[in-house]
Amino acid sequence: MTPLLTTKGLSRNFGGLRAVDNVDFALMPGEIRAVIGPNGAGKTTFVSLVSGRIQPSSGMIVFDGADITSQPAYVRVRQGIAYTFQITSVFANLSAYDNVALPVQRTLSDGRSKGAVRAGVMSALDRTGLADRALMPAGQLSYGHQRLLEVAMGLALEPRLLILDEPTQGLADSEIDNFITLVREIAKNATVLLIEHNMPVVMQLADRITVFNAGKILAEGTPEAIRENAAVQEAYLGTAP
Amino acid sequence: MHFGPHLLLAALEGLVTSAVLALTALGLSLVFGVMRVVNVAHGEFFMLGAVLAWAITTAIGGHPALGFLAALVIAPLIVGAVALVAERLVLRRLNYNPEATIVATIGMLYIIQQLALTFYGPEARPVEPPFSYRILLPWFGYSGYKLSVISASALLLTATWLVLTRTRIGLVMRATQYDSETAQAFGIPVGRVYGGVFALGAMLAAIAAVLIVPISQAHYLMGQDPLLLSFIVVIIGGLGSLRGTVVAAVLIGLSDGIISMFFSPTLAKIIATLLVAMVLVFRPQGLFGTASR
Amino acid sequence: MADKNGFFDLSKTGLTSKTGLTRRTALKGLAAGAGLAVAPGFVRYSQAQSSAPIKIGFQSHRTGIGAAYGRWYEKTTAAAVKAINAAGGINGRQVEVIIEDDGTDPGRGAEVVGKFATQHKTDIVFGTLFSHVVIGSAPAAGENKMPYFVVSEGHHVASTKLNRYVFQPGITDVKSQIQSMAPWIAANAGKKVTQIFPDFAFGYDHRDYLPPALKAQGAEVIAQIAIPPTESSFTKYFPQIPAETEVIYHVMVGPAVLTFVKELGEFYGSNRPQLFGFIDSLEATDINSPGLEFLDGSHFWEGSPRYAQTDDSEAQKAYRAAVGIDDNGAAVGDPKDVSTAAHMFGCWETLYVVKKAMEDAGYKGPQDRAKLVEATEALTEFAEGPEHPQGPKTFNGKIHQCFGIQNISKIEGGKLKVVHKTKIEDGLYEAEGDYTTQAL
Amino acid sequence: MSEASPAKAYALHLGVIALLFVLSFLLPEYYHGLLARIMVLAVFAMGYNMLFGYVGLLSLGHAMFFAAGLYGAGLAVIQLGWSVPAAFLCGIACGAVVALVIGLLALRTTGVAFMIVTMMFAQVFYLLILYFASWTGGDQGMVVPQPARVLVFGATSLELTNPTVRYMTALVLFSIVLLVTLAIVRSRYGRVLVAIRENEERTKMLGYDTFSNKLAAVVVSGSICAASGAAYALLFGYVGSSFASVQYSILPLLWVLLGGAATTLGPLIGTLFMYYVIDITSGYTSAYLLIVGIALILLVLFFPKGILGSIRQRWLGWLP
Repeated sequence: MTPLLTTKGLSRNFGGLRAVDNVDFALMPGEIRAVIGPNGAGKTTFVSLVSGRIQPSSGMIVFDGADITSQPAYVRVRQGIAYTFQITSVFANLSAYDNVALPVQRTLSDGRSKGAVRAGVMSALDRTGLADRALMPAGQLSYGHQRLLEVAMGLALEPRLLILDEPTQGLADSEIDNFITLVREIAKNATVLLIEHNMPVVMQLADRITVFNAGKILAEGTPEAIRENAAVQEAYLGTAP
Repeated sequence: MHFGPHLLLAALEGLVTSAVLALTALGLSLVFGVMRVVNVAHGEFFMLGAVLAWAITTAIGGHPALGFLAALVIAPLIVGAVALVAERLVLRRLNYNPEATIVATIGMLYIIQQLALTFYGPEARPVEPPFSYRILLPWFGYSGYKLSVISASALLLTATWLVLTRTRIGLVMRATQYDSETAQAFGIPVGRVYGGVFALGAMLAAIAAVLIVPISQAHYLMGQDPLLLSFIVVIIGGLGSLRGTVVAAVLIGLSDGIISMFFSPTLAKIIATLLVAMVLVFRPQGLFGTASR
Repeated sequence: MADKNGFFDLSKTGLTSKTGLTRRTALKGLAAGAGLAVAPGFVRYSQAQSSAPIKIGFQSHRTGIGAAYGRWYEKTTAAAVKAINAAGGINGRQVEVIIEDDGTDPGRGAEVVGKFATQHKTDIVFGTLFSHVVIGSAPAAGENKMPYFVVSEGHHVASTKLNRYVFQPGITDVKSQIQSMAPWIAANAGKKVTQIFPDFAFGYDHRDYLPPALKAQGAEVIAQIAIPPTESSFTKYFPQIPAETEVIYHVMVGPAVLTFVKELGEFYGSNRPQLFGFIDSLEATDINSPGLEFLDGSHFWEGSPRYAQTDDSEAQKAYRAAVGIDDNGAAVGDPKDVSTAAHMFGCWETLYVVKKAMEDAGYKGPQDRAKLVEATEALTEFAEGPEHPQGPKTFNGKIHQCFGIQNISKIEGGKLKVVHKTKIEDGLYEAEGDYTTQAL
Repeated sequence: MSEASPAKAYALHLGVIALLFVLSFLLPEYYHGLLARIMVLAVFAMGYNMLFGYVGLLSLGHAMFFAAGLYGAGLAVIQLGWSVPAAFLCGIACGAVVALVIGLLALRTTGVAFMIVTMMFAQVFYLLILYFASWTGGDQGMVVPQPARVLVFGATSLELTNPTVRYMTALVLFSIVLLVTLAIVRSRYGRVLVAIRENEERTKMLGYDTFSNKLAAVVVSGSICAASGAAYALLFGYVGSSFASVQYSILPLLWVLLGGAATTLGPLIGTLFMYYVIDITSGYTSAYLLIVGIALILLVLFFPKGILGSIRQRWLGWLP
């Protein structure tokens, strides 16, 4: 099987700092992959490079067999790479409905019927349990609901690769359980790339784990293998028992 | 006239423009950088400085230098006080909301302009330079006062730079500019800093006006061109960059003077404006600004 | 403030106060801040007056770049109306002036003409100086069939590009002025002329009409330097003045003109070419302002002389007294408040033309506006006298433009002294069209 | 933008149009003429609002789009002898082309840089009008001859100088632009524009080419402003450079902020308010700018979102 996403020698400098340093990475279709690492390890920069929010200093990104390195972010989104933000960035002044309608109306191929938008929006809101809050301004939703709305927007893009940047941050434990169920369901149709600090969530969800440290990939493997990896323990788990 | 002397003259003229522009723009840049307020009334503070300079020199009489020096001290103080009052009464109540402050400063522009028209009148009135020494060059004569404006402006800019980089006041201002919420958390009285910065910005415009008024005249509509040019300088120089502001002022002043050598005057203005606009198009963060993330 | 003890002090005008302009209105005007700001008009006629007044809408530059002119146009107009009313008004009716500010803006100017026509329902509109305001307002005047008498000196009326309702019977247009200057310049100032003018319409008239006029006199324009209207300093353009220039012909206008002169002085020092200019540059500006010493000995066009001359006619003296300007052309009692004497006489004279035309037409009210237009077109000349203190004029009804004598004055000892008066014939040119063929 | 209450919104807008129609028969002559002018300028403000209110792009150069329409239509009549409808379309086309070029350049910038760049391009446009004075009439401007200002429909012809014709023409233009604006802001495209205003980065990450969307908005906005300028030239018969000056870039901003940015009817309310304040106060004092200034400050202190924006915020949440 060919990987859905590969990067070759991907680097990004900020001034003198190499935030992402010569990273070779591959992601198989259907996988749930977690990316972990200490703060400042370059995780968010890495997924930002993949999603096209920032341009690499050097290296190459291939998605579904095509070189997308020089493509702008919105084109990558159209090809199926969806990104949900680490810091919640729903459209606070728009209703939850409008927030989801934005991705839905773009993915609709017929582009005409109002009913199709409505159906698409309500389905995404249903899956995230926000249907009864459709008309509330997003800014007035609770923090957890805003995180879910963010996921709903990602879902509505019908992505092939969904990048979730610390999705459980700030969620209550009960909400986290629902969230894990949701991600499993999403993974039936899409590949998931997950940046996460919450180790139990990572261990439950991930098929494989990639560990970043100082802009480089430190280790990669199954949750069990990573748990046993001495270098990882030293660099990361050791500091966060 | 031969090319060399012509170029020298154009450069001198450009530098005078730059000197005054740098001061005015610096005031705008401070207000803009620290408070994020687009002060449309900035040009009116400039005008107010010039009009007050006329009033003060007329009231004092005697040797022109006497009145001029008095104006150089008193006019900026009055303008600063006016600005402080406006800031307290209006801008603060608007929470420095960008859109609301634009309307409010347009309102101030109308008020100041109308008051100047009513109490000062529609005429252009001259102020005598503190000294009138004509420097005789082999090819043309040049005003000694104009040269002194260049050096006075350089002096004032250096002083401002020292205040901004070497004193506690400057530190407080820079901290507020960088992140007003954090500054507040560290016990910096952000409200007072804003008031002070707004007054200081207006005072710099007023000083620039007092310096230029013996060359041009005080007129109640004189504020518009400095306003537009200052905006351009601030943006080209890069937000919050003192060095950028000065470099941009020199660049714009000189290019205006030198381009006018080669084209008919209006065409020269068109080309100069277009050039500067293109700099901005292809380097939106300005010459010395850092790209936003 | 300029009006502190200026125009409203009736004792100084030399005219009896039959108009009943009260001290109270005067004070109210001062309180409002700009002297003549009383709405709706500044003339209160007595209760005994039985017939309704003739209403003249006065479109004034109260704000904007023309405000200095606007203020003096208002003073002159007030003086003329007072004199007309004191002598019994027009057709036995008093004249009332209603002022609206055009902001020296053509868009607002057109609105103001519409306001006079439809809200104030004035009999005529009388107005303004700046050409773009006149041109912008002309369509509104034509559409409302509102006679529109301007005191602008622009060539726009005589170009016949406007319409049948627009007249300029009180001041010679700039094309004629320029043409009549050429013989004197060629004979007395020099043969090689460099022109410096603002790069907009007022300048273009000079750019276009002076060279052929000079050529006819055996002189030539060797360089033309157009200065952009946004410019506030000029030195950088001076190297473009050719070294062999004998005369610099300058017509800068606007508040930057003092800078222009000062910088010219710094550039040349005492070793300068002859200077000839249009006083438009220095209207409302004291000729003895610091920096203007450089102009000493140079020559200017003046419509009506600013300074009282030794050979002034009685009519000229009476006019100056009525308007309230002293021998130096400044407001009586405030020597710093210099008038726009070279132009504002046009307001006085235009109002007397309106009076004459209304009387000829037997004008009763707005229904007679067409008759008024025809009666104005039928006028041919105005004799020098109290009604036309600037001098005699001829009027061409086909192009709605009058032609008068022009003055060339020399600055001597801080005063402008008339050294030459042109003849009316010097400024005549072939008509460019005929308004009378247009429908009314 | 939300799916709620479309009927109410359309009823309100049709009601406003009907009211303006009825006013034509009730207003005294002067206010009748004034309102015709206000409607034309409100179109200018609506065009400005399209970009500023809905996309959040603050331009200080919209005078050039208005002037492009003004000169495009005016010069087509004066110099080329075109008919009124052709000249009107020419004006709009000029505005669209100018907007496209300016958009392509200026949209490389954001925020204050966008503001300054548009201002500078407008200044260039203004100076070009002066530079080509032999064609444009320079600062004096030009009169569009009265005989040319007629609309011919077969045998009948309507004189645009007739007050009723002028009012109704202005009303038709105003109504079309108002309804088009309403349709756009309620459409999916309108939703995308608002999303760009709220968070452009996020909108990109939903797969939208925000540059093209913004460019389209600049062109729509510029074309509407040009339609206003073209109508101004043809209805009021004058083209002049003062309409291209920076003052006429600030005016629509002011009108929109007063009436309420991102409200469909705000531009009309703002223009109306500003005109009446000036008209009324100038009748009492020549220092009316003072009163205008104070009014602006009071308004922004107590109605920070503009008249209609504050009403929407406090009472009528459904207002479009």
